[in-house]
Order: sequence, then C-alpha cells, then structure tokens
Amino acid sequence: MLLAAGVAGLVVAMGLMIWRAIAGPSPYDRMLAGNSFGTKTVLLIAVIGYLFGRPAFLDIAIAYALINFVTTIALMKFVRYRTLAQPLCSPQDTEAKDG
Amino acid sequence: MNFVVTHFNYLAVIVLMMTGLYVLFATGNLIKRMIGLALFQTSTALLYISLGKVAGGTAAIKIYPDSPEAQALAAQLDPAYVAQFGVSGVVYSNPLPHVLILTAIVVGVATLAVGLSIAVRIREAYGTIEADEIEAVRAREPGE
Amino acid sequence: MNAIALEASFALNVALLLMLVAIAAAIAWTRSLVAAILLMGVYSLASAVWLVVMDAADVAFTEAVVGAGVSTVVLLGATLLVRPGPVRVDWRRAIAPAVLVVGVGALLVLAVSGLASFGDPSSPANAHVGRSYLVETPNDIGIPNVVTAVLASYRGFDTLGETVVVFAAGIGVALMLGFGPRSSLPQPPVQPGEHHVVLRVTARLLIPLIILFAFYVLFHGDLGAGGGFQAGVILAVAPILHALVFGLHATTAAIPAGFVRGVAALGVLVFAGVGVVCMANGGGFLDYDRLFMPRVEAMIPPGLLGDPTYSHNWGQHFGILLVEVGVLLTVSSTMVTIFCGFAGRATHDVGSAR
Amino acid sequence: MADATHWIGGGLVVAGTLLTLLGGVGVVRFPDVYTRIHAASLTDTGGATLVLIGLGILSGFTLETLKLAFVWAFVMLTTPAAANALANAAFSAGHKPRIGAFQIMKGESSEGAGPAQRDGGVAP
Repeated sequence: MLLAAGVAGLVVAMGLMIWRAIAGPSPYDRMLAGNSFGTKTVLLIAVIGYLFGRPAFLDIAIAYALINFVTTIALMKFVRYRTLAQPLCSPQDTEAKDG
Repeated sequence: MNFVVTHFNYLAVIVLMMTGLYVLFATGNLIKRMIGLALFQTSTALLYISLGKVAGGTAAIKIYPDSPEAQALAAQLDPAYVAQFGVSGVVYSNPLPHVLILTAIVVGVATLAVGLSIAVRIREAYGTIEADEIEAVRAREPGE
Repeated sequence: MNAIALEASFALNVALLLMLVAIAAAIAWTRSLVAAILLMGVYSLASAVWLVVMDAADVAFTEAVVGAGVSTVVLLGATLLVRPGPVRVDWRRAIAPAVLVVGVGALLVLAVSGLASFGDPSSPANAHVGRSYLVETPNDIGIPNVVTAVLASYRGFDTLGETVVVFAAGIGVALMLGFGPRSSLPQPPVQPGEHHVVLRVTARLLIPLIILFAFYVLFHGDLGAGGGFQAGVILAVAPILHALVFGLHATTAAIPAGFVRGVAALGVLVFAGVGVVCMANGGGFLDYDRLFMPRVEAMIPPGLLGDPTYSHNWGQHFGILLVEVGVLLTVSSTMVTIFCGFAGRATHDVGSAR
Repeated sequence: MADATHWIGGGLVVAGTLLTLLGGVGVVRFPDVYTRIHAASLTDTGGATLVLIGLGILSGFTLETLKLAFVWAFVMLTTPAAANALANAAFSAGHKPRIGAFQIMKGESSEGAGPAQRDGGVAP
C-alpha cells in the first residue's frame, strides 16, 4: 500500500519533469529536467521491484544511474561547447587564459 | 468501451507508431526523420512486449517454486489460474517477444548510426540535409 | 497486498503509456533538434520503466543503456556534423502525412481488434512456443534466465546473425565517417574561472566502476537480467565517458583504432568458432551439448556449481557464456567505433569537402 | 516486528517520494535555471536517500541491500556532479540569475550568449 503510494508520487514527479523538459525555455532547463527524470526513474525501478516482488531488478536501476550521467554530460558538451571530441577544460587551462 | 479497456495497450502503441510515422513523413530534415524512425521502431517494440504480457505473470527468470518470492507471487493469484497457466507453480510472461526485441534494439541503434552517417555524407556532398533542397541541387547538376 | 499489486500494475501501465504519448507528441511538435533528441532520451527512459512493468527486465536493461545512452550520443554527434538550422515547419507539407497516418492508424486499429485482449494467457502468442520454452529450459539448458537461454541457445543462430549485422553496421559507419580524431579541432572558448574539476574527478571514479559493472552484467546474465548485448553497451559507455571528459585524443591513445576494429571481428569469430567446435565434436552448428568432448565432460564432477535442483548441462553453460563474450566484444567495440566515427570527424572537413 | 518494519520502511519511501514531488513542483515553479537546478538536485539526492533506506529496511539484510547501497552511491555521485556541470555551463554561457547576489554581474553583456543559446538548432 505504502509502496503503491510511493510509485504514484514518483510518476507524478516524472510528469512534472516532462512538463519542464517540453516547456524549456533554455536548453539547460531541458537538460536539468532530463537528468532529474533519470534519477526519478532509478527510484521508480527500485520501488517497482519491491512492489511486484522481484527486487533482483535493482541491477537495472544501477545501470540507469550510470547511463543517465553520461547522457547529461554529452548534452551539456553539445549545447555549451559544440563538440564531443574536445576535452573539458582543466584548471590549468583556465589559469593559462587568466594569465 | 470494453474494447478500449482490454486493448488499451495496443491502441496507445498504435498512436505512438503513427506519431513516429508522421514525424518521418512531415519533416524534410534528415536528422528529424531519423528521430521519427527511431520513435517508430521503439513503438513497434512496445507492441511486441504488450503481446507477450501474461496477466499476473512475472519476468521470465526462473525462481524456485518453494522460495518466499514465489509463494508471495502465487498468493496474489487464483490457485486454479496458477495451476493452468503457471510453470511449476509460478506464472511467467512470454519470453519469446523479449528475445526478439532485445536484439532488435541493439541492431536498431547500429542501423540508426548507419542512417545518420549517410545523412552526414549527404550534408558534405550537397551542403544541406533538407530533402527538398537536396532535390533542387540534384536538379541543377544533372550529371550526377 | 495481492489485489493492490495487480491493480497498481495496470494503473502504472496506463500512466506510463499516456506519458509516452505526451513525449512522442512533444517530439513531433518541437522545432528544436536538441529538444527532440533530449526528449527521445526521456522517451527511452520512460519506455524502459514501462518494460519493467511488462516483466521484460532484459529488454528494459537494453532499452535503458541503448536508447537513453548510446543513441542519444550518436544523434548529438550527427547533429554536430550536419549543423542544421531550426527545423522548418510548413503546414501545407503536414496535411498529406497527417491524412496518410490517420488512414494507416485506422487500418491498424482494425487489425488490432482481432488480437486477444491484453494479458490473456491462452492467446496464440503466449500458449504454444513461449510456454514450451518456459517448460523445457530447466531440462534442456539448466539456467534460470529463460530469455538468455532462448537468445543464446535455442535461437543462437539468429543471434549470430544479429551480431554480424551489428558488426557490419560498425564497418559501415567506420567506412563512411572514418575512425577517431582526424585533425586538431579549434579549442572551445574558455571563460575565466570555468573548469570542470568536479566532472573530471567523478568521471575518473566512475569509469572503472562502469567497466566492473559491465562484467557483472555479462557473468550474471544467465542468472538474472543481463547478458552480452547489455554488457557490451555498458562497456562501450566507459570509453565514451572518457572521451567526453578527457578528450577523444586521450581515448584513442589508450584504445587504438585498430585494436577496437580487431576486437569487433574477434567477437564474431568467437561466436562462430563455438559453433564450429560443436560441429567438430559431432553436433550441429551451435549445439552446445557437444561443446566438450565426452571425455572432458565426464571429468566435471556433478553439482560442482549452482543448485542441484537444476540439471546442470556444462556444455550449455560454457557455450552460452562463450557466445555472450563474443557478443560483448562485438557490440562494445562497434559502439566505440560508431562514437569515434561521429565525434572524431572534424566539423571543418564538412565545409572543405565541397 | 514485521509490522513495524513495514510501516517504518514504507513511511520512509513515502517521505522520500514526497520530497521528490516537492522538488518537482520547485522545478516547475521556480523562475530561472539556477533555482531549478537547486531544487532538483537537492531533492533528488535527499529523496533517493530516504527511498533507498526505506527499501533497505523493507528488504532486511540480503544481497539486495548491497545493490541498494550501490544505487545510492551512484546517485549521490552522479546527480550533484551533473548539477554542478549544468550550472557551470549555464553560467559561463551567460545565463543571468534572476534572483540573488549575482543577478547584476553580467548585466552589461546580457544580450550576448544567453539569447543566442536559446534552443534553435545549431548556430551557424
């Protein structure tokens, strides 16, 4: 019963994230919504596993948590730097620019 | 109305498939077309998985019939139903659509990549990825 | 407890499908390609949750790592290379597709009305072949995950075909786009004080864990959700993350292009080689029961590993494991090839090609 | 005893869900990127912690507990890092905060990167 309530709350929160991902307005809002949607997906998978009596599916939740991060980084690099191949700048780079 | 309830999954999947098909046809942008194709493909996968679902079933990974997990799952269902449709006391969903779709998804991303790389080469050859502009360029250069 | 779980299953099914419809409509409606690609990733995540509700744990695994991970990155890489403007919308061009789509949709609804209702255990799809796989797997194969058993053993020849298709697609992308960084790109503009120390540290922590998790998924594939395809994609995500954070030059310095292509071929070779070994021992192609010579099989003590309630067929066990390793090698190196092809093709090549 | 774990674990799950829901409302209602990132990342990590602890109490001490710990560790590692990267990128791209001490800092060059980065495809 409590788990079912938890699932319902997470689904509603995912719906709110979809609203933000569609509405924008800036690409960073969309990326934020996508990333947060992914985190809620991880939690939803975990709770569903216990609700339906097969908690072994937590593996899938682990995979989501890892993949979600990579997707967000790729989107961030795309929107901000227009490249996927260049390294993200390290502190030495910015110091060189400062000096 | 009863039809809508019993076939809700199929109807929703048809809406998704048609959305993908619409994106595929309505836009001239090749990248957007590939997105539409991916949408269509994912929706087809959803249709297969819907067909393989068995009411009250669980994932097709065997659990021991006398384990607490299996007992809890069987307790949710009518014993006659479990006896008729279960396999040694547990009702499983159909694994065959899962196998077909699992490989189809990985092959799908590989073919998506091939399609996108063709789009990239088209951009390099014609300077655009809008389908009608490509036609215009081809009309101007009849030698090709 | 019991009724709640069943009702919750159907309610969740309906809610997630409505969510998917909303996302698909937004993808069709938006003019921004970035938004469409991001929403495609969200669509994959939502459909993966739905797949878990539909008991398709293995498919959910694949959809999550492929749809939300690799295909988003590939789409982004392609978008970078073609540098499109905003998607143009012309309502006159939308009429004919809309009519067509409504027509096809109506035909499909007509076709679907002939299907058995959702969840029917005695429908033709569920009653015959699928059920016999469930019944026979403990005797024939002896592993708990029926999906892996069907994938790697019953339908092993089909899976070999799929692996070859993935391999061929990787070759196609490599031929069309090349492999890896071809020239030094201009550095992106750096603002003072802008650096990504947090990302670099996190990536350095995560990359080994991703690789470890990929191998867990591979070796756990016959016991729970997982297998060669999923593990391959997860393994490919580690170099992709490395390239995203530390640059593609560093990644190709660590993993040379030739090595990756060789591994892709090796995977197919391992898969087909297992089949040939089975033939050499007097069985059919990919008949894992004949993987070992009878003399070797007799030397394995019964009940060596696992639970004695499942009959243990060692040929099947090792055959499936070897085949999954082959799939892992091919899939992971193909995904890396595809990523490097898209990310490494310099954007100014596009301008100079004309 | 079983009843107590059921209520405590389930209660923690529901509490974590409510926190996540609160963050979702914040993401929809807040005025600019930075406040939205703040709302989402804080409630995601907090909600994940509560939900996963709740599930751990429900499951007892098994192999699943270890997996829950892994999920928690990955969420705690990736969500703040991604939020940091997003905020860093948004700020360096010239997005102005609507509220707080930094809102006038880039006032002069506000028509620079901010509006140009709005959606659209790729700038030529």
